[in-house]
Amino acid sequence: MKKIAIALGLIGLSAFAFAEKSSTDSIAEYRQMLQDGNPADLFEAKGEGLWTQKRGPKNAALEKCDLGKGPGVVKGAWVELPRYFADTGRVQDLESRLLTCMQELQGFSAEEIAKTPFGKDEQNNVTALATWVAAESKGMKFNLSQSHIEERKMYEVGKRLFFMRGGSHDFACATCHAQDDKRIRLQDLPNLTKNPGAGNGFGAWPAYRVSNGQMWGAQLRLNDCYRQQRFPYPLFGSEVTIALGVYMGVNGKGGETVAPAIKR
Amino acid sequence: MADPMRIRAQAAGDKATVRVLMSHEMESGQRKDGTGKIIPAWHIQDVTATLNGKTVLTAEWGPAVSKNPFLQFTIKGAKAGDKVGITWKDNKGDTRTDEATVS
Amino acid sequence: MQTRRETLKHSAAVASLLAATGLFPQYVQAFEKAAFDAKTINEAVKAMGGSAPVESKEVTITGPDIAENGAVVPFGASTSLPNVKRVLLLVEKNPSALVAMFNVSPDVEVNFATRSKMGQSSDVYAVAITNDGKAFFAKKEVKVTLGGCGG
Amino acid sequence: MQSKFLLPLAVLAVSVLTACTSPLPSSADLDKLTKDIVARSFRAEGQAQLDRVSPDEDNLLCAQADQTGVAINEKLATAIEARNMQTIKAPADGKFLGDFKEGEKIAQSGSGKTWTDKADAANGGNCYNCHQISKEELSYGTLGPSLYNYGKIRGVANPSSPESKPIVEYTWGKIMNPRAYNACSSMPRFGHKGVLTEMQIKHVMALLLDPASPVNK
Repeated sequence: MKKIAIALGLIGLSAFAFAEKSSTDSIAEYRQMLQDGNPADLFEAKGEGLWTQKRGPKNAALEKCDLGKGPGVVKGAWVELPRYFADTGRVQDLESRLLTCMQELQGFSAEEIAKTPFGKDEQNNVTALATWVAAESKGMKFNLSQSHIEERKMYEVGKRLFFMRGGSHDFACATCHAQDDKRIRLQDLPNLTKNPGAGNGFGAWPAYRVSNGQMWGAQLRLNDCYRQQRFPYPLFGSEVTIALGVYMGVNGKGGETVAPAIKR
Repeated sequence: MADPMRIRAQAAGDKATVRVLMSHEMESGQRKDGTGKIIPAWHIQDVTATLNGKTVLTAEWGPAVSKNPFLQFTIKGAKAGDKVGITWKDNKGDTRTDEATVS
Repeated sequence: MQTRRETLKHSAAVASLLAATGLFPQYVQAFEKAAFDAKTINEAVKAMGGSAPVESKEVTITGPDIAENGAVVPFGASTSLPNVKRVLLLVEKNPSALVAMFNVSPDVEVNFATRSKMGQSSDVYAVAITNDGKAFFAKKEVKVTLGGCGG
Repeated sequence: MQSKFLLPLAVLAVSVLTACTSPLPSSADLDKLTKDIVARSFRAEGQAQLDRVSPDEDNLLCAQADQTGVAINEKLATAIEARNMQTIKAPADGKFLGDFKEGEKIAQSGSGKTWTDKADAANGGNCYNCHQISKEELSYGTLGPSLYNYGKIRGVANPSSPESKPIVEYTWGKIMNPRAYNACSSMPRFGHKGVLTEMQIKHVMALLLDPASPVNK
């Protein structure tokens, strides 16, 4: 080893080349290298299989699930969610809507799945399904409806939640995500109050997290935001998470979805 | 039973580039669980690639290869329609084989 | 070196025989445990049948200057050298240096990419071992940063 | 708790009546709706209890200003600053500076106070999340100003000298409770909210003000 170290003293020169490049450029280069071969593909494939597979107490597939564009229509559904659903009488995001379908069509208990910790059992399947559904809209532009009064109310609630300061550190979503061109440590922070931040930021989830090798849907993304904000635990599919989805999704109107993305 | 791999094989000229994603924990053997006990290493250690059934590449991996591993390599003389097969085996004896057609 | 390689070849043959019986699953692969347990680059290369590696411009390692996360660091190892038998990827400061080994055949280009975990900033090596047991390397420094909110 | 979402009929009845035609409720009603939604959307987990989503008056006022884009009026701002100033206590032993090496560790750590952190574990300062501090650490955030050369720029040659007293006291107060100086600052109230102990704050003080600290090289 020593020998190599000595022989390599020469290579110290190349360190100069590195110094020329800013760390931001280097990080961008690193991210670029990961784009080709996003492990999210593995979850997308799994989700595609789950959609047509007969499962649950009713031994049925999800092929007739209505994600907002009619039974079985998947393409384009993701860029219009969350939206109001007349059959449940509430505004739902992708994951809470998948729970409705799993309950109605397959006979699973939506309540049980919502209570299951992330990364376990049926929660894993919900994440895989969400990954596939989102991927089916890849490259499409966000276009959330604000025509129903409940959708408009949820936007207003989401806006209030976004700026709500609380927890031990007085953090709001807005503390980190209401300005342009800021970063936390080395990570760029999207400004989620407008485009391109809202479209790129909100529109990137589900995403594969390289730091822990996990696939995260928007629900888990928001859950961990609240954890880092030092807030209590937001329930899966709860109104706060959906209202924030409406707020960010509407702000991202016209932005192109890149989900499923690959993230730190 | 392990989840399927994603294999993409694209021909360009007289060769084909193969990109593979494998679904595997690749537990490093360095981490501790909640009680402070080391979580034993669990990783793919043997990878074989075939072209139309003939072995073209073998590889050995340690636990330092990242979770959900990625592998890229290029097969000479492969053309559209050829079959690329990938097999991995891990240190617990679990194995998985998937196949893709060169496009 | 020659003796050792002969030994390895021999044990590989035995292992495949055993594997064929299906009775000894632990011998399914001739996994080079010693190489993957080695703490240093030289030990790992030696265990893979190579002599002390020397630097060569004909070996290339590609990777990022800074990794946003040590859990996934993309690398490529390639060489234009002839008669290459094996290509190794190693991270000097990992608990065990050897990350991956590729056996070269005439049917593939000597150019492989995969992704490695890195516990800390380190030099990363691509080593090409030729049929006559010579080893040549290229190295690259990779900084691993602490990302995210750190919580 | 979840069953609320799974019993859609009651909600449906209401929304059918209000669909399409209704104008948005008043801002006050939406505030109320938000409060109700918060009350049914969270559960306590670990040390993160539900009181954390009952913001104090300072946070309510600042959040309102952030959300509407209308800055709080000067009188209110002065009042917020005054009541936060009251919470700042000088160190009991009169010593403001600890060990800058310990300070660096605290500045590096982003842990503490989340529902996955142990309640009795030492909390981090999260400093690098928002500030550049030492030159060596490349991974720093930009939400707050750079603190590199903090003491040096301010001419602190000897932190215990009378000339340095104002800046030392200001820095202490700023870490203890930044909202004593800026009513709606985004910086956590590290002392007031019990995020950092007095000793930890002394270490961070040393990181910023000790002439021997890498920050002032």
